[in-house]
Amino acid sequence: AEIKPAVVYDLGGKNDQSFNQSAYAGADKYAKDTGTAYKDFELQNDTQREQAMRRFAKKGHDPIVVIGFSQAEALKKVAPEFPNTKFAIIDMVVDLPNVRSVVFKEHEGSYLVGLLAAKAAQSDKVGFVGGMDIPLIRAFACGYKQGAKAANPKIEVFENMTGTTGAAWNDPVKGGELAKSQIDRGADVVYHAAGGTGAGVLQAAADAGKLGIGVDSNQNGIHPGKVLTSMVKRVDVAVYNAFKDLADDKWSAGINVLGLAEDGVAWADDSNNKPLISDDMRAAVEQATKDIIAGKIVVHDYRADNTCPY
Amino acid sequence: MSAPLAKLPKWVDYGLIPLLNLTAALLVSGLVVLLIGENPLEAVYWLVQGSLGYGEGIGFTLYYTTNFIFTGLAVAVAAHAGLFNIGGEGQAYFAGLGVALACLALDHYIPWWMTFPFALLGGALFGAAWATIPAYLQAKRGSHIVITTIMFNFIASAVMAYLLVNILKQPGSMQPESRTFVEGGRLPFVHEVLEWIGIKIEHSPLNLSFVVALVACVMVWALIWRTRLGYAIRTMGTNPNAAVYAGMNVSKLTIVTMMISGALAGMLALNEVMGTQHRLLLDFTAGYGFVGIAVALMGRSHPVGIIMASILFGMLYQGGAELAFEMPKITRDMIISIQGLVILFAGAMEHMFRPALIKIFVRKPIAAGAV
Amino acid sequence: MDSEHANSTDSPRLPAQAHKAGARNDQSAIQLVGIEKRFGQVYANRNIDLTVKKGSIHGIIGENGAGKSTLMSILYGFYQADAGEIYINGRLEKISDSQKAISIGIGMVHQHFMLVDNFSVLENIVLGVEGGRTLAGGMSRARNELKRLADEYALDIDPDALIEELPVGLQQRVEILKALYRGADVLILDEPTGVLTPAEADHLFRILEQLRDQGKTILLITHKLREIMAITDEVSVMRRGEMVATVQTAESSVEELAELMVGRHVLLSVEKEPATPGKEILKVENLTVTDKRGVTLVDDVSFSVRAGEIVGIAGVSGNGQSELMEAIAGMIRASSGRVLLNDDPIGVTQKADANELRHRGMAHVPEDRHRTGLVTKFPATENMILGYQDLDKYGSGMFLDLGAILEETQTYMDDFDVRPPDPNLKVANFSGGNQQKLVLAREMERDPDILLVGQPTRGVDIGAIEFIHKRLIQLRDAGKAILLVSVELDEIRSLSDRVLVMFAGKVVGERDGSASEGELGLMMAGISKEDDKASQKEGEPS
Amino acid sequence: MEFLETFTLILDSALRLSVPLLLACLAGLYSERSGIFDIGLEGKMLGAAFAAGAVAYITSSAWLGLLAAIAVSVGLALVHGYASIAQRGNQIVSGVAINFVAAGLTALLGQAWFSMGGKTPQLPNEARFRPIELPFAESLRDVPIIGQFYSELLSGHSLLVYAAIAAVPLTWWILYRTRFGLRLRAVGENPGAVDTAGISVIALRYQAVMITGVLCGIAGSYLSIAQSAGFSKDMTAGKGFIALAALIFAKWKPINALGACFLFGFLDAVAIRAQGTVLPVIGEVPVQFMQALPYILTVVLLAGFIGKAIPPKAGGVAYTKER
Ligand SMILES: Nc1ncnc2c1ncn2[C@@H]1O[C@H](COP(=O)(O)OP(=O)(O)OP(=O)(O)O)[C@@H](O)[C@H]1O
Ligand SMILES: Nc1ncnc2c1ncn2[C@@H]1O[C@H](COP(=O)(O)OP(=O)(O)OP(=O)(O)O)[C@@H](O)[C@H]1O
Ligand SMILES: [Mg+2]
Ligand SMILES: [Mg+2]
Repeated sequence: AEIKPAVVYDLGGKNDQSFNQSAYAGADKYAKDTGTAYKDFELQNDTQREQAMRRFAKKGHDPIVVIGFSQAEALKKVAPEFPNTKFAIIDMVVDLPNVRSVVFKEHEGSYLVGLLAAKAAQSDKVGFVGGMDIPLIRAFACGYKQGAKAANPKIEVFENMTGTTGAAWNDPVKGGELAKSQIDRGADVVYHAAGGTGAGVLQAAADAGKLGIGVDSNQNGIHPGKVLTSMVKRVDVAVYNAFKDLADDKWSAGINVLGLAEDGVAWADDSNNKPLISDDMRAAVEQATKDIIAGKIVVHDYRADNTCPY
Repeated sequence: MSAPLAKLPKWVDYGLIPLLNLTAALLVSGLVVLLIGENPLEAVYWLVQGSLGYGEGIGFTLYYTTNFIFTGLAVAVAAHAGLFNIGGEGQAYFAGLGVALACLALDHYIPWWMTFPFALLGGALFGAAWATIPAYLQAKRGSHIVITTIMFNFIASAVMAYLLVNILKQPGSMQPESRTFVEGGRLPFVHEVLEWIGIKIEHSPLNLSFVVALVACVMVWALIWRTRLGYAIRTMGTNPNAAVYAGMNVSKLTIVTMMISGALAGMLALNEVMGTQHRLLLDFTAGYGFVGIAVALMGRSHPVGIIMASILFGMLYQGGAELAFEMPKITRDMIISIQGLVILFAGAMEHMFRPALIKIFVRKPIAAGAV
Repeated sequence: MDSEHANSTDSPRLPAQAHKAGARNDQSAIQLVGIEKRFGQVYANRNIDLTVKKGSIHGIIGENGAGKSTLMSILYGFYQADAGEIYINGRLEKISDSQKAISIGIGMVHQHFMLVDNFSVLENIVLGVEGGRTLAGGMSRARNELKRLADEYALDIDPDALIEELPVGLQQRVEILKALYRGADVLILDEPTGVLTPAEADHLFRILEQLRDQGKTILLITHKLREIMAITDEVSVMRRGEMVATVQTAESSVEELAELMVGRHVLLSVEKEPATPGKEILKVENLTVTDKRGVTLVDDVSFSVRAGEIVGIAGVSGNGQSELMEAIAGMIRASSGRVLLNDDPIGVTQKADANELRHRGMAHVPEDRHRTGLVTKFPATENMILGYQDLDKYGSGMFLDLGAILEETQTYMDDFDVRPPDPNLKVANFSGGNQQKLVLAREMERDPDILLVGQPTRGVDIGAIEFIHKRLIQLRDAGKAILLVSVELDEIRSLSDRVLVMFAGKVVGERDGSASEGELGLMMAGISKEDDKASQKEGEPS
Repeated sequence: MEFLETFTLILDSALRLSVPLLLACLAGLYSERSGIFDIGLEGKMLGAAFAAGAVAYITSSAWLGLLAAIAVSVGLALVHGYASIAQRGNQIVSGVAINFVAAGLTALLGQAWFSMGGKTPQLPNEARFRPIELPFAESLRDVPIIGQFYSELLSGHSLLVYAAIAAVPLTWWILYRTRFGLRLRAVGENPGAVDTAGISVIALRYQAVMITGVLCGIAGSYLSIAQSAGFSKDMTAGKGFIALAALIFAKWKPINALGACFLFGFLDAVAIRAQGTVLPVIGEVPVQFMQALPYILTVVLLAGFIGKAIPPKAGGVAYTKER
């Protein structure tokens, strides 16, 4: 059927080279594949969330995909007002009959890049720089640590969060300082889950001749040869599928959990990082993928109990 | 004052000059729109259409207006006393704590209209408290109030972040915000109120604090022009020597005025926290405190002028959001620039057009020095 | 010590000039012709002609606001005259800015020192004549030059001292050195002794005489007749923007100058009955006021004012009258002493609450209505309650009763014949005389036990003066006490039942209202009569 | 040894973090010393950072980026100058206005030109000021103590860092050893003295304001094309105000400014490194406290509890010949 989709990005904007950009890529791909036009909106402040959703709904847009956990409050208000409109939210669960909630097993993907990091590091030390200190980002960190320890039990993982407020997503200078500090302490690989702040992390790693690990989108190409890999979160797939499911009359509400098994998370493997991934590493990461999918390895989700045993 | 002292007709002083200053600001903004390759007239169309063209738009415009009335009044009251309160942002932020504490404590037990006076008081007290310290330092220790209020904006932001992250945050929540208030901690929206009496209008965040804002205007007007305190405030702001001569306690006046100013700024929290967001969240002040400076300058520190300037800025904010939908290249940052330009032309360069106007409207200059 | 010596200086930009020994010639150093300067509609200077002889000390006197400073600022290029010509050494000069004035050899010591407080003496001296992009060279040159000037004119000073740490007298010395360093040939001093102790003033005069003897021309502006008599060769008198006379000092007298300066020829006689003084309303005991720098402005003053009498305080302005009034009125803090109002002390040393004093029956007409007594941007109504804003009749609780205020303002304005009789008119739009009537109405209609009144008729036309004087007498006859401060001798004499004369912060004598102008004038100038032993002791420090 | 190394690294980080503060602080020093208050340092820095990021990206030249940054910043400074000097407007209001205009325009133009949410694209290395290895840094690295100090702390910063540090003695020299400096200090204290000495108050103040523009331009460039590899929205994040606080803290003196800025940079660096560290007795110091510390210290100073900060006497008021 004909659909009239719309996307509301989070504050980072659709060109954040990360999370939102991934959503944008999905919408764009759908538009190119099917010739369907879509509308999107970049927020400038919190009150606009509701406004944008309501506005799109009123104008008859369907489905409306909202990106980011911060949209939850607004969506909880707007979705009931438009029971016939289909909404999807990424990264958060909103339990309403016309809302599809898509969440990812970031810990699984982080496990894989942690494993790669530990194998690539010569110093037995790796680092992690998070954005805002929230359970979601802790889950990234915890999976990463578990993966790294699995590859090298002696490894030391430095972990820093950029801040406690939204500004932490957009502070490349501080990200760079944190990464530098970890590198100065001996870290050979630094993984970031910090949105715009990550640009500073990857830059610092590249400047120091060390390796960075990107997040959300495939960031391998930002500093080719200096980014070990990226923990790709297939937000694009989630957005694409939301559009496609409605068009194909296969829409379902409820919670979609996308992990390794569902291809929802992955490690980025492309020509930019080919030389960095040895055969041994490749074999290990592929084995780990299989084991996780098979349930042989259980990656701990920080959000389940708010603790990280690693 | 540095203004040339020649007297202009009242309508020129209070009507034409602000209008010219505003026009200058808008013209420069138009140039910026041209610079990014869009049509300024189309932008104006969407601005007006988006802010006044339909019910929800009007609701949003008035919701923003509410914020600006409060912060504009805050700057204006201080200005009448010759004080520049640049700390409305921090005072409002801290006042959010007062409003939220009242709502969090009471919302489960009593209806909103019983919570309301406590929230109002909480906001006013916390806002006033945050203004009191710079006021005290100015009055008693001679610290420049502009600098201290700037510093207090930053300190407020750190304090609030600490409280939200470490104390008020819901365990396990992603966002550093308080829990969402239930009915007993929410001011009704205007569309809800009208629904009770059978009128249906479109939804918007416009809530009862708009009425509070209008009442505040009347109260500020009465305070400034009808009370002994207001008289003393104006005397101090116009001629401090005369205030000393008249036996007014200048230190005390400074502190009291700043407390009133801070309390008014604190009402912003009523609109945002209890009226719209129904929870205390980071940075809910979103720069509205600073817009108050522009509003007070444009409105010449008079409540009527402030209401008009607030509506204008409300239109800019709402229309600007609409503009961003329709002309994606013109993001809402455009509005920030326009704001800056208005402050520049209506504030810092307010006398730019005076010499020319004097030539036009005053044939022979009347001397100021009535000896 | 003659002109050759002066010419041999190699200070910057010294114009080469020949002076005859003794430096008394008829050639003029400065000639002003038809100078006019208006600020708005106020003529600060009107058709001024002035000739100053080379190598002389020329005094200019005049009451406050007479236009002296303005005229000197024009000569120094700080202001531009609206009309008129300036000749320096016979040559027509257009003095477009101070740089130009300096370059033709004019130096000025301003009434308010133009020194940078946190700079050293040396830095102040070289400011503007640094002699190069960096300072080192110019500074050492200035240091040497300073030493030479110090030797030559006995102007010793530590070049590295900070200005703010120097006493005023030395600060002034820096100003003089600044001018000399720039090669000044004509030195203008604007009220140089206003801030000096008598000993410092004497020292200054010796320096000035020495400078004159070396061929410099000196223009000395002052209020103080004694100084004029002591040091000048010629005196010009200004009044209300105009130059009223120029006389040879030796051929004039203090009396004549006093009259030229303050006196109006139309003597306004006020009809009044002899006073019938009643009980003591105000008693001032040993009141002393010291300013921030520790200079004593009011020095151990004691007197009293009784019901039904007017006590006038005469004196050249700047002799402590203003501070005396402000201290009694609770506006500034006294450092010691006591003031009793109706036998109850008021806390003058704690800076009494002006409001409370009003409630206790003291009304105050301040000297400067614009600076203090009025809020000119407010309408008449709001000015009518200034200081009385808390009275019950002007409102209930926290609110003002605008109706009552309007009504009362209307009554007061009618009573005092304020024109236009529009209570809602902004005070700025009334003429000066009518503004003054507003202040007087506010203070007099309150039925005070005592009225402090400063300069009641400053800048007010003759009709209004008469009116104001009449009202003051009426108030006295109604049994009220009045303390009057005025620099107008006529006014003091025609109103007062008793006259106190202040000089250098002290009350140097008391006369009754019939004292002659000459006698008072002498006292005001700090010259006491032989028989006035008591006051002489107080008045003459040396 | 371990401690020394950590300490050196913290100092190194503090140095990098204090450089933009230092440049902005010195910028403010020139303006305020001339009697023009400037709370628009933030806006000028932000405008400059954007110009540097955008032009460096387009031209692939760091130097052109720097030049553009200076041009934009001087332009904004002249607006402030025109409002405060010629129009005799309120200097605070003018500064506020400039902060708004810069915040709005940089984000707006950034989005319009690069469509990256107000960011400029990531810069290639040749468009940035890259770290410079001082001579012998490598070979001296292993010399105990001095090697650490020289190779880690002193070496390996971008040109702008060295420029900022050099600006301190240079400013000191200008202020206290040149004619311009003498006049500058004088005009901020008593413009009447300058005017009666026959020097143009207006010209002096414009010159001062322009120097402020130049230094803010360098500060902004440092943020976007040296410290980071591109501009991002609201990149200054209050640094202009911290610089202002530092200026007050430094009592408007250049050498003190170095100290104050380094102190504030050091606090920041410690806050970054010591994240989550539990101190004995005090417990964990909240990061927010560390962030607010510069402002708190400044208020305490202003209140006269530690020393007294006396601003240039003529600051904040336009000069009028008429009384
Ligand atoms: N600044 C002003 N603005 C407007 N009108 C003014 C101003 N100053 C004076 N006027 C008007 O001009 C008239 C003349 O004022 P001016 O002070 O010259 O009068 P005057 O002749 O000196 O009167 P008086 O003798 O009472 O002092 C006044 O009636 C007043 O209304
Ligand atoms: N810049 C100015 N603007 C407006 N009016 C001025 C200005 N300067 C002086 N006047 C007015 O010009 C007149 C002459 O002032 P001036 O300062 O020359 O008097 P003065 O004789 O030096 O008085 P004083 O003895 O008090 O120093 C006064 O009425 C004064 O108010
Ligand atoms: Mg008159
Ligand atoms: Mg004078």
